[in-house]
Amino acid sequence: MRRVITSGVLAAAVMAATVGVTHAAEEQYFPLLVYRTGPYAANGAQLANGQIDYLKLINAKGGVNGVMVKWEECETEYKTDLGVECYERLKGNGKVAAISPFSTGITYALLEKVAADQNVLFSMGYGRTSAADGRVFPWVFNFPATYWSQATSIMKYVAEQEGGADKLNGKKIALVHLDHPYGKEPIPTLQKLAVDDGFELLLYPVPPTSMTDQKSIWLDIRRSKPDWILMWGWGAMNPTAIKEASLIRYPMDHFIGNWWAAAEVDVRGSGVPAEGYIGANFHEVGAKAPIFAEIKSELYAKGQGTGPEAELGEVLYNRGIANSAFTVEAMVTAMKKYGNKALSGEEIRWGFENLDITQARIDELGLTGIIPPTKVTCANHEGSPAIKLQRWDGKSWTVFTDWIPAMTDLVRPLIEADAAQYAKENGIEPRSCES
Amino acid sequence: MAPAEAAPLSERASRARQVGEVLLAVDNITLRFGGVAALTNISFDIRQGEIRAIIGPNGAGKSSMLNVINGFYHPQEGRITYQGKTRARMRPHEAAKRGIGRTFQNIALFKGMTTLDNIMTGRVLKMHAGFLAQVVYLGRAKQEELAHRAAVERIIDFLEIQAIRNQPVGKLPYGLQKRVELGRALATEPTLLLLDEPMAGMNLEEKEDMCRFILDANEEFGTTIALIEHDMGVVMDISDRVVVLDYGRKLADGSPDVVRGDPAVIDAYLGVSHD
Amino acid sequence: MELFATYVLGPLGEMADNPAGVVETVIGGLGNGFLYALVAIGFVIIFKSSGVFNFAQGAMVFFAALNFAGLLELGLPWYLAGPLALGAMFLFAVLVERVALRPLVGQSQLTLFMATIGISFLLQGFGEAIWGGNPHLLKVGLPEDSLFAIDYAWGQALGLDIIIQQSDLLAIATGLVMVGGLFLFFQFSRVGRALRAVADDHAAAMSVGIPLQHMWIAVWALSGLAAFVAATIWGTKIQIEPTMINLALKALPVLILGGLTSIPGAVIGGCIIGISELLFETYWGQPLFGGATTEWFAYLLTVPVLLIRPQGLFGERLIERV
Amino acid sequence: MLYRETGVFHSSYAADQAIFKLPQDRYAIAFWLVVAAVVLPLTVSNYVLTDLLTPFLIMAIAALGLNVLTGYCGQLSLGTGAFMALGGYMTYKLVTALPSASALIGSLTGVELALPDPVILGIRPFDLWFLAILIGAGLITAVVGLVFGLPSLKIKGLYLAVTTLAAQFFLVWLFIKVPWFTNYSPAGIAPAPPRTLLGLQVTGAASPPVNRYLFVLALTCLAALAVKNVTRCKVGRSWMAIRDMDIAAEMIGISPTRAKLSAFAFSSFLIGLAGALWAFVKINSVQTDAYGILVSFQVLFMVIIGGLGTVLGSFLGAAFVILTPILLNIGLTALNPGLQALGLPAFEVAMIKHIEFMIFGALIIFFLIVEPHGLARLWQIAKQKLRTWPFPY
Repeated sequence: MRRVITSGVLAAAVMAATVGVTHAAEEQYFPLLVYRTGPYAANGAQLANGQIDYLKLINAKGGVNGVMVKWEECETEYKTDLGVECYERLKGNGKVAAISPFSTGITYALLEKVAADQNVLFSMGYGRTSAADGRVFPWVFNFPATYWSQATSIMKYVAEQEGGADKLNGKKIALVHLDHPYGKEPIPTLQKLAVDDGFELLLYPVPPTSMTDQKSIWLDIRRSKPDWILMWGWGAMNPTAIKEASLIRYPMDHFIGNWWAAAEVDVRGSGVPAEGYIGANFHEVGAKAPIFAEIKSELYAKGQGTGPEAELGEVLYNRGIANSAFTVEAMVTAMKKYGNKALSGEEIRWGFENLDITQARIDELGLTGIIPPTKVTCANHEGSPAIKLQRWDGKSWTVFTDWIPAMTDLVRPLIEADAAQYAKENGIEPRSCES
Repeated sequence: MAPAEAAPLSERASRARQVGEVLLAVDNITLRFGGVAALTNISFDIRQGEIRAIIGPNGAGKSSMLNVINGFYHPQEGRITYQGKTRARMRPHEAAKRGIGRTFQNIALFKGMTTLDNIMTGRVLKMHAGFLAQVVYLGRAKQEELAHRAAVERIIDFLEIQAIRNQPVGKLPYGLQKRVELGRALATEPTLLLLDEPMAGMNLEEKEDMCRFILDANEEFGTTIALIEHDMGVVMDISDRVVVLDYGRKLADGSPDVVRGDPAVIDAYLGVSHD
Repeated sequence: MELFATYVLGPLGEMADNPAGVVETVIGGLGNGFLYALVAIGFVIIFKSSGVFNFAQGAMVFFAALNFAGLLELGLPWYLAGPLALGAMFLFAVLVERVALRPLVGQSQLTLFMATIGISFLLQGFGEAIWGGNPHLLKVGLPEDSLFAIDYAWGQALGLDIIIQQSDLLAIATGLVMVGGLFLFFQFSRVGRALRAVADDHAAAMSVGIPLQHMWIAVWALSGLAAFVAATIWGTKIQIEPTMINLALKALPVLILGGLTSIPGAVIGGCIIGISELLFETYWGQPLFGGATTEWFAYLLTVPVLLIRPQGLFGERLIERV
Repeated sequence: MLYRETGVFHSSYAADQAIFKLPQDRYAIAFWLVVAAVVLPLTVSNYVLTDLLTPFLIMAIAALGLNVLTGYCGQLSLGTGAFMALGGYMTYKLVTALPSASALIGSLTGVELALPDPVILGIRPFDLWFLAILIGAGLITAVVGLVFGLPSLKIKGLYLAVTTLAAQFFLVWLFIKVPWFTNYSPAGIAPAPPRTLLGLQVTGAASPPVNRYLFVLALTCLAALAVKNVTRCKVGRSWMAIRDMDIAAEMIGISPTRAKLSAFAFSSFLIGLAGALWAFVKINSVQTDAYGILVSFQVLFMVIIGGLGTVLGSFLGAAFVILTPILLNIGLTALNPGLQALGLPAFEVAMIKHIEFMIFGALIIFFLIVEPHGLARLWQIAKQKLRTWPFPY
């Protein structure tokens, strides 16, 4: 009966309730689309726990400039129709801060809805890549990096290992991906790189309905012997792939997961050591940042933590924190213009669009290493994309590279072209960002 | 339509009727299932307007014979000539289209439907409205429904089943179900009606009713009838000619009196019959 | 001609060039096939005796695996956790008979089929409510690594550079043992013979004094055992999470191909599907059709087979009567 | 005595063959139509409109479609999800390829005509192009459904159900694999472009919930009427005859080929329509994720729980299957403040989901036991009781 009913929600609700009594002011509302059941639960639960713990901490410290936050969870099971239903159910329950569905499929379904409802959709490093073009997608933000940018960063590392981009000619690079909007996003970019650099791109789709059945893929990989394997996987697909790779003795240091395919749960779930497996990330791993001391003392010491304390500092937990922290910073930014109150969607959007988080500010927040310095503009909702790589040593992740910037000059035109086509199909007049 | 008078069967037997040309002839039919021969070298004919009985002990191949006639089984050998045309294989619904109607030994009604709908279903071949007209239930579809409803109501009156018109047939007593099944077969306005034990399991009164309906159908609608029946009394009374099958072979063929007197029939059939 | 070259000669040439690859694929497919068959056997046991098309078999595998894994996580040794999980399946069998089947006696096959889908939902929810929605690992120390033939004398002798997964060998061995065991059970045990009698004719079996309700509990318990075995073997390969139930959908074409009433048929159907879908995916699907053809190949394969034999390869012949 | 035929005489076959024979029935249906079309849109919240009522109505269309096939014609299908997906994708392809009637004429003749499009009382009566698109997509689905229905001529019952799974998995695979279906979108997701009908915006996120709801309500009523009409005519009777006893049906002249294939086609048409609405009205994008095997099972549930071979059953079943989980979820969540007030632990979202699964499964078994012939039969029994009330019979 492990953690059947944790006290998390209870504590949160009680806290929200008591806070509500003392401060009559309106709260900022976080509708959390989470998935704690189903094949993606291992990943989804950690994300949700990180998000909620950060919000709890904000409230414990007196809110955002005195404005309390409240939140509600709704279970999406990573399914699009349930995600849409959750969004509709929650959106009217308060002044919405931002929506983060953690699913590219749901993100796509909500693109127009959030614009119509004037809510911010914050798809942090996932979702529709071309939403980075803020002229066509004013309500969507996908910093710190889109999938296309991430793919180019990973390929930069691969090229470097091979001794330069010119050495990629004739190499074989495999992409093992979830056969789902999420997994298909990076394909056009990789195809373009394949043409530019002359490598052969092998695609291995894993159907979401049977993602634990990958035997044929890995038998084929054994035969085709790709020099590198990239993985765009999620949920139960990741552990299966890592295990199958180890069964065919694929060299793990040539196997790179994107930042949704490189968490502790993924490797632990595989049941194999997987030493050397590489993953992308945009933040540090481990409970090192000062914020963790606060989370432990303010929440877990008082029995108000959301998830198991042992998972603090794990990749997806930290990413949950980053998601909440970015949103809260957008609130802080907006409050500078609109005053310290619960903000409307339009005001939050302004906050997101004028976000400029410096290293100094990050250190001040105690979030060192958890969020990268980020500057968003009206036209560019992706910031300055870059990734770090981390390596699994059999027990834990260690980041081993510095920032690897994306090939923005290659990606940005693709983004603008795709966004322009979308605008044309849907009759959207792109707004001007010259002012 | 006035219900027919219930006259004693013996009187009926001697009625004068128009028996015409050969309507259907089977020649040397052989039907095998795997290695087992169900019918061997059977030949007989059915004339326009007559009531033809097929009798024989259980397993004699009577139902198989009907199944061959209406295309459900395809015999390995032999020919069937119907309305002057020798036909190749055909599917039962094609046979129905050409005027061969049928009832079944074990009632084969559409159990989920009412009496009315069951008999209306018999009119399917006569309806020609397009699918779209039926979707909107206007124009030809509606007119057709109403016109055929009137025709079906006449059959309902004829069979005296007005009271059960709107009842699902699954819950009706056995005798009534048989009657509805006859109604459904009559609704197709068959030229040749094949009745497979129409009176099996009925009591005397029900049998008399059923006989009356069969004779009336024969007389009033001019329907040629081929029937399988175990009740010798009924067979001898209402049929014009009788063919006797045993173990898939033809034993005798002729008028009731001739068949009754045939020693082979007496030996093989009447003598050992449990009736 | 060009099409022929691409879609027939190309893949066949590929196979001829690398026969070891074909062997490897066939062995892998055989392993998959036995995994499917382990689930399909559970279906057959129930269908043969009671005519219920038990869709919940996949959920039963999931439930058994969850219980087993959960008990292990609580720190129980496998020799306690295993029997307890198996006991849970027996208890489940009794409950199914009492709560769902007995009131539904005599209903149409479709109604019973739907009821088993209800049971499937119930089991999934119940299992996860007890053990949590997170994926679990079921590690009982069964072999799960891969063997490289070339590491062994026989592999070198044959010049075979192939991988054989131990879990595949385990699945094959377990499948064979199960078929043998079930054969002995149905042939020689009192309950087994009674079950065969029930399968042949319910009414006749009752008239000679076989209590039908006990028999139904017995078949469900037996298929619970089959589910437990399948769960243990599957658990060495994959995480325990609800996608497992989808994988069990693969057991449906296996069953249909084998004919719903034959246990050896289920195994042979499993082998045919396991091998053919993996070969197709490897030599046609992946290179020519963009992959993931295992999603549908098994189902599409059943169509031509059924068109030729509507009762499946080993099913009892259906005769239309009037 | 509250509900009775006594005193109602039908003097023509037309009156006797009407859908609602009794005045009480006619009043009741008029009442419900007024409630659905006027009262609900004026009173309930947007959430109820868009996420409870609209999906319920869309799924009722799908259930009607499957009921034609399974309930009336007796052919079991587990491919509903895929045919819904086909409807969705085809609608997307058609709206993007043929944005308007004049564009179609333009591409055919080379001369783009400006068709008359007057505005009367804020409504553009000639703005029916989207309806034409939906019908077109439905017809394509019908043709594909007919092709996948071909095995039914030889294969029966559960065996047929498994072959329809081939349609389910193959079609969904196809939509993922062939980028043409999504106009080469990088993620393989097609958006649902905003479209109008009669000048009112009925799809797209910016369309008012009331518009979307009334649009779906109108289509659902038309679909129900069409099914009711067809099933009281020749085609419907031949379906039922095939269902009840295919051999006998064949021997009275019904061609099983035509009956089964027409059922597959008509059923697929309605299912395709439902799929198009699901994408364009409910989830606002076309993606395979929303049309999985689970949807096929859901629709089959609706038909069986609601009642095979009844129009009312399709509605009751859809309401049960669509609304129960959401209401359970909301209800269990709403219990939390109360639980906390009592000092009890609240339900986690995951726990609520598990309980939702359990209760839903249990309810299915419960309803099957209480009334294997579906909720519509319960209503019939209730009517029978009302007819004889206050006497037991």
